[in-house]
Amino acid sequence: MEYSSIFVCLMGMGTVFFGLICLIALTYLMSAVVGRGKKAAPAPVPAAPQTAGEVTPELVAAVSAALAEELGTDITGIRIVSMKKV
Amino acid sequence: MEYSSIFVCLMGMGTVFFGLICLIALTYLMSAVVGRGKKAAPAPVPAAPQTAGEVTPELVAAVSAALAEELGTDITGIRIVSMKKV
Amino acid sequence: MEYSSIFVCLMGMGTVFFGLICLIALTYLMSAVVGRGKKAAPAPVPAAPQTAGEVTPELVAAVSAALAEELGTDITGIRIVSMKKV
Amino acid sequence: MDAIIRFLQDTGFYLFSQDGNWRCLIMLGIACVLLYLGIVKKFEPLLLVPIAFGMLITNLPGANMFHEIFFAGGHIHWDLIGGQPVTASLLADLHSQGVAENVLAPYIQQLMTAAQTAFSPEMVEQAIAAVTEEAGAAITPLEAQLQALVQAEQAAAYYGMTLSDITITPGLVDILYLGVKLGIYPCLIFMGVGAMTDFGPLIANPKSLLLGAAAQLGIFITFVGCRFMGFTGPESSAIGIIGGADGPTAIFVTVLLAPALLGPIAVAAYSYMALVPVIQPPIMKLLTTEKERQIVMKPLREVSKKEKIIFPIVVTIFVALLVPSAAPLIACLMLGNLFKECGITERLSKTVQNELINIVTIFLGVSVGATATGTTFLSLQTIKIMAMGVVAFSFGTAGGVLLAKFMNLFLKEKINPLIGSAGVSAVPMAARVSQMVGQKYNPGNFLLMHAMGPNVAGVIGSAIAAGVLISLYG
Amino acid sequence: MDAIIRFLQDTGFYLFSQDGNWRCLIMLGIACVLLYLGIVKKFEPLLLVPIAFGMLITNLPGANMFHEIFFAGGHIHWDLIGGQPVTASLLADLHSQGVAENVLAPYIQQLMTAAQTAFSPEMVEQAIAAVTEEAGAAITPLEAQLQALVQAEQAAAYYGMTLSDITITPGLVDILYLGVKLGIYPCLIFMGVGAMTDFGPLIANPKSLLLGAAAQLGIFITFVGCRFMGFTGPESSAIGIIGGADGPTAIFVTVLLAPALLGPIAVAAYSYMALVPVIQPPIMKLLTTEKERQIVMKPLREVSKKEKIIFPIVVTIFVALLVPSAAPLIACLMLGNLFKECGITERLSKTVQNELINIVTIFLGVSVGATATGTTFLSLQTIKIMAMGVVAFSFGTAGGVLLAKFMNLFLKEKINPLIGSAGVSAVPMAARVSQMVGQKYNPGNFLLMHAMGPNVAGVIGSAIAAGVLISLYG
Amino acid sequence: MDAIIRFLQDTGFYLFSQDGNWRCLIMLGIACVLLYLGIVKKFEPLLLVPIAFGMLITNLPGANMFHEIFFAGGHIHWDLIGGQPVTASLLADLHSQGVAENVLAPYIQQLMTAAQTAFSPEMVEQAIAAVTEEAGAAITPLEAQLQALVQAEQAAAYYGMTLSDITITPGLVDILYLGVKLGIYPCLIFMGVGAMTDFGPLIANPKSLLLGAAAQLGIFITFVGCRFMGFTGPESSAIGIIGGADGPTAIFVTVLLAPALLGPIAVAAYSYMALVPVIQPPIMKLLTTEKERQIVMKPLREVSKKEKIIFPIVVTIFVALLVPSAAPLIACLMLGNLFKECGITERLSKTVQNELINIVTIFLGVSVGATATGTTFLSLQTIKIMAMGVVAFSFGTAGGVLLAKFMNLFLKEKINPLIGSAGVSAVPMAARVSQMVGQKYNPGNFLLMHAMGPNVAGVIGSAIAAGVLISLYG
Ligand code: NA
Ligand code: NA
Ligand code: NA
Repeated sequence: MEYSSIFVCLMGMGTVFFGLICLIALTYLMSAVVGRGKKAAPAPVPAAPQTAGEVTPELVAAVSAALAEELGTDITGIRIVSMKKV
Repeated sequence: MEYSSIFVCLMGMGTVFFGLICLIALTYLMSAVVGRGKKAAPAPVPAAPQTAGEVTPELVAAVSAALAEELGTDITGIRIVSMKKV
Repeated sequence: MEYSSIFVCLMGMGTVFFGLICLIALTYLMSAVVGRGKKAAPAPVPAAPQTAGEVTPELVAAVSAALAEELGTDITGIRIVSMKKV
Repeated sequence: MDAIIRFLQDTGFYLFSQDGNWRCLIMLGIACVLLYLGIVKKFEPLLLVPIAFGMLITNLPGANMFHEIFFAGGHIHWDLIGGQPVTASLLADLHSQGVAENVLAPYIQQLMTAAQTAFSPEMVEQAIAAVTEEAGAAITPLEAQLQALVQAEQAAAYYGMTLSDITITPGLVDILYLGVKLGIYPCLIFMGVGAMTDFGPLIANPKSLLLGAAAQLGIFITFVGCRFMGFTGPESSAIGIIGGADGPTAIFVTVLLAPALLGPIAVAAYSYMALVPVIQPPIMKLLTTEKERQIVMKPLREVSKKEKIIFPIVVTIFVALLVPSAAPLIACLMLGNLFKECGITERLSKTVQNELINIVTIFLGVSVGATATGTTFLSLQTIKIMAMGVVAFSFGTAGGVLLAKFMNLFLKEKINPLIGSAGVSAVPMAARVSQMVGQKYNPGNFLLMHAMGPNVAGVIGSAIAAGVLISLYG
Repeated sequence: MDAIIRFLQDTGFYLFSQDGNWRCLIMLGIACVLLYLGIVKKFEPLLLVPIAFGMLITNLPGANMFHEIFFAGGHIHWDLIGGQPVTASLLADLHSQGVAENVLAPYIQQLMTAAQTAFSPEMVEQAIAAVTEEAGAAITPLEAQLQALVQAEQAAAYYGMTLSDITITPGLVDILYLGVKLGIYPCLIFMGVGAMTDFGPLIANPKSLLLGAAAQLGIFITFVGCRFMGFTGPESSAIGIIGGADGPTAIFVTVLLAPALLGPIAVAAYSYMALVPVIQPPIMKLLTTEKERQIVMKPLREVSKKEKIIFPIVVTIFVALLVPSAAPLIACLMLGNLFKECGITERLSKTVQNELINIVTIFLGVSVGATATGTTFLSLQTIKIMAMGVVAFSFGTAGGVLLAKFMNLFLKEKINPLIGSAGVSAVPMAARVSQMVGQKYNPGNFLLMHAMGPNVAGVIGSAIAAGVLISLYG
Repeated sequence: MDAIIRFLQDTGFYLFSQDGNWRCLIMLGIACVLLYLGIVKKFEPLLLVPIAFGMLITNLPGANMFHEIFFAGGHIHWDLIGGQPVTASLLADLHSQGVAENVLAPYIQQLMTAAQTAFSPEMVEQAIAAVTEEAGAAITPLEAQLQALVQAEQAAAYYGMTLSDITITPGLVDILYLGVKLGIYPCLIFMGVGAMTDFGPLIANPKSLLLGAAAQLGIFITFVGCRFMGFTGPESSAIGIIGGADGPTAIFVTVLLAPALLGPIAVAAYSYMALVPVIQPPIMKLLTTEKERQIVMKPLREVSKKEKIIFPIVVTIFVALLVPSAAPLIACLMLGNLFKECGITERLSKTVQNELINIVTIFLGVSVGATATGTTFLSLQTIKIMAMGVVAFSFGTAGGVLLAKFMNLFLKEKINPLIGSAGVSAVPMAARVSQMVGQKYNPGNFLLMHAMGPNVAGVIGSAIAAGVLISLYG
């Protein structure tokens, strides 16, 4: 099937805009129905990467797991006495 | 092939019971041959988790991970200062 | 296709030796081009197998890697102040 | 302009308005309810979330992520998956094998259009009329169309033309579904389950196996019930196995015996497994006296490592010999357990109970959910299946409790009959229910470890029951 | 002696000297350059290293790790993969379907030898001559050979012989490529991406979606450009989608619409994604005033867990209904996100964003790279595609920035137009570029979170654009 | 009652009593011995446990988890896997391709029953008699049956009937075996091995490569021995490669050259790899003087990251060009190594050396084990293979040690000949043996790092040897 380039362009951008505008409406609607969170929170959670910087329990867990793995099974015990952010 | 419902029931429950009764016998036999452990140990090992007793690094890791999971991601920090076997 | 055993042997060992001798040359060549590291380092890094027990540098490296991964790339630094075997 | 209309007609919004697609809307609603149950009510979320999502995507008209025709008639049509065209003779063949008309209809329609273009609408009409006339009343319009198409195809072939260039692009779910169809996923999940299971309490107290056997009563009572409700033997078997309270076993059996019921059975199995804490306690209370519920059991002996290693091997050999059809399930369960217990294949055990089972769970869930299309799911059958599911769980529970009471007539060291209910499997939920109910009537009573015995025995029992049913109807 | 010569003729060193294989040398060079870019310059190494390695191994003559004929003519030839012999009639069939001669030639040559042995060289010559004569000038030598072979095969069959016992042992890459061909890998990668994505900033500021839409301009501008350069509609669509800056989307579309261009398009898509910090800043600066770049935006509101859970479901349903062809991509993206957000499928989310995506990335990378054989990659086309890739990224960037400026005409709370460029996706690189450029002109300005909105919106936008193109040309 | 008898006849217990199934009992014993060796004696447990378990389940009569017919005659019969019926003509075809009668017999028997029902027992008898008479003495009873069945099938087809509706439900192992048959698993395992291997010691001391070459002597000596014992060329090659002491290489070669020997060869390869500390030391002591064993070697230079990154690329290109048949193995090994060394694909490296290799190991082990059915495994061949395996390891060890001694004639810095034995690979066991023996004679001597060089060189050497053998006999 042959389409003119203009048609494909308009069709394409049109659908993209139409779709995303509808999604805007749906998102607002969803937030309204669900009940929005507080406005303008002081410290929004950063995006994709998991957070960074602090010595969180996940971090301790990860380090401990790495330790455990590295040391094999026959070792009797290692303890992370302290961990400081520098 | 058509079977009467009664037949299927009897056949099914029969085989299940026969099979598991045989397994009971086999298990007793196995335990007898292998040499049973001590009878009525004071502290039976808990189910799925692997071992128990010492504060191994794996344990610390597991505890920390459990903590992390339990506390969610928005927690600012928890540190296992020390962990004692009691 | 039938080949005489002698032929297969000579062909096989010949190719293996030819191939690996060429690889020796290529390796020397590569090292020369890339610029070799320091000669005769005092403590060569142990090979594949994990080893166990001591707080080796590999262990520290592994732990640090786990840390680095957990903290993301844009963080300036976390240091394991101490790690004790207990 | 034409293209815009065609584009609009391709959208799911337009397709909703098409004949029969209102069902999809209802199915979307059901999928959302299941998501709600899984996420908010925490009904076995690891499986119910993927299943519900699979149900959602399969019911979005036009998305075409699952094509029943690839698996029609019990075969896997590799050639179609590979991109070969759908021919009229294949469709006629499938039709004669009893494949449902709603699966074939869209392709027949497409071929019809192709035939009308290749010859002429009138000629095709005539051919259909001729076929109908010749066959008399004994032929449906669709059959007539199909026969006319086969003739048209042969005629086209005679002139060196091909009538059909209708190919089906396989969707994601089609490929994932292969693992269900070939029975791989349930086995791999069982491998992971095995690596997470401790048979220690069972080895310490082999009598538990009897309770695990009694709890299979639900399966066969349900089977009888289904037969009375008009289901066929294989269908009744698949529905009955819901009472085994083991998801993988239920799916394994259903794929073999009644693939058309896969959607509702999987939903029922996993929903009721999550509802165990609701279904079981009233039955347990009904069948036991307060005194029985307070029975304290002696702590179990410790089980040696050797016993734990030999046990899975013994069970595999014995069960696979007794009921060969159950071999794949039992073998995988026990292989996983062996990885765990033998102590030196730690890394295999870890992978099997984490990454492998997770990956397979997603694939299984999504593709099982995707079989629940509107036409198959929205029927009286589904309601019957949901109803029979409760029956299955209830009788299973009762069976376990009653046998425990019966055993107490003979045993010196009485069994707390509350652990009998754990025999339905639903590991470890049912064992926890025993513990919970027990503690309510005797706060110092710890039944959990004792209930784990019947609990894991129930898995073996269900596998044997599944094997018997497959061997009878497979 | 003979055997040694045959062995030597099997080595890649000898094969390099064969007709046309000098291209392989160049391809090895290109593969090494890509490895250099991936490893040293850190251009999307997770994908570029496997792709480059795939390119390397596919261009080692004689290694035979990828056989285009298994996938020739848009079909998957299961029978050949399973070890059935290549017949002359199959080759003739493929030829008539427009499969490139360089794919078929080696097998024709092998069959020719077989025919010459079975009959005699002279008889085969005669048959070819006869075919050529009959057809006149309208036939290429290869076609004549093919037709003669078909005749020879039929003659052999008549005497109960089989001409061909030429079977192809499938290589590693052939099998891995099945996942590309069937469209599985891009979907699974998107599942992992979804589990790593936070749609929070988008839910907090839904207007970002507009910027994500505008940035798809690059796709369609490029489409037009490619049409002018002589590419077909489907090819232009596949090239245009590079501008979507989403690797999996680009691969998904290309496999469906222009599989022959898979190699160059994948390389272009991932290379330019890595080059986003180079390509975007000049365009961003060109199109904005210094004052605009300094606009500070209000911090985003916090988004509740409920919203985050419902959002992926809403988007899946809506987008899949609007553009059904985009359903697999969107559904997988959102399923992954749902695993992450719903909080109780943590283990699925973890597996999906780690092991599953890693395994699939390796398989995808190696097999996509392996499609880049010398004959397909070393052509003017590839250069055109690389050029159009920059066009796509540039116009995408411009589209986003310009729409942000346009929106500022109406909005009270001005948007910093630098976040518009993030709409091309290339998550999270493009958002970081917005942050970086913004901070350069106003060091206290943190645009990252605001840019994440358009950034993830761009993924949805590209999927919709892809759906439109597939629906038009698929 | 009839049904009960049929059920009992389906049990494995009954089937044991059937003709030839006593072998299964012996095989179960062997499987248990292997499990014992794996679990208690720690013989390469990661592979031996799955292999032994595979052997166990394949020898449970009736479990039907592996069907040789799906892979009969070197083809993968997708249609049968997909559920198409087994026809007499297919069986006749397979028989003429030399597929073993014991593979075909059960299906012939089933078809026989079908034919006797469709026509009459007498007619079938007559047909068989006619076929036998016509052919004279030159036909076995099974061949006569087969030809009669083909005639019956054609006759049935003429009347529009189908004789056969015998379909085979694929078992778990059938599907897992596909990855072995297609050569995927060994490659993926090598990818993981590559990611666990450090080529540093080899780069620091490239002369080690010579020792890795010399240790391949065992392969070819064994090849010659096997030829003398009456094995065919391809079989001898597959057996010889046991001497390479690399499981994946051995399996890769065997699947290509002698799939019927897969079971015994895999068992031999992994058992002897575990026995390296037993086999090697006496040979090492025999061939060296006490003084030689005490030679201290200089510590190796440090190897730069750049060298480690470039090395796998160089080796891949060179080896794949020299011996293209070895390309898949070497390419995967080196790709894994590249993931590890290049430093920015850490997550791929981690997945490849953990989850991916673990999953593949299980699948490979179980399905390789499952090929060891009683009829194939319990034969003189297996004993010969086990015997030749020791020969292979011994001569490999000797080759490495002797070349090291020979090199010492020319080198100023003497090599400790104990590191030569490490050239057989069996990474890292053989290197540890060198270290252990060396330390016994000179407690301050650390040979481990020096032995790692020949050790990893042996992997490359074996791959080249495998390539040569495949190229000659493939
Ligand atoms: Na059960
Ligand atoms: Na995008
Ligand atoms: Na080796």
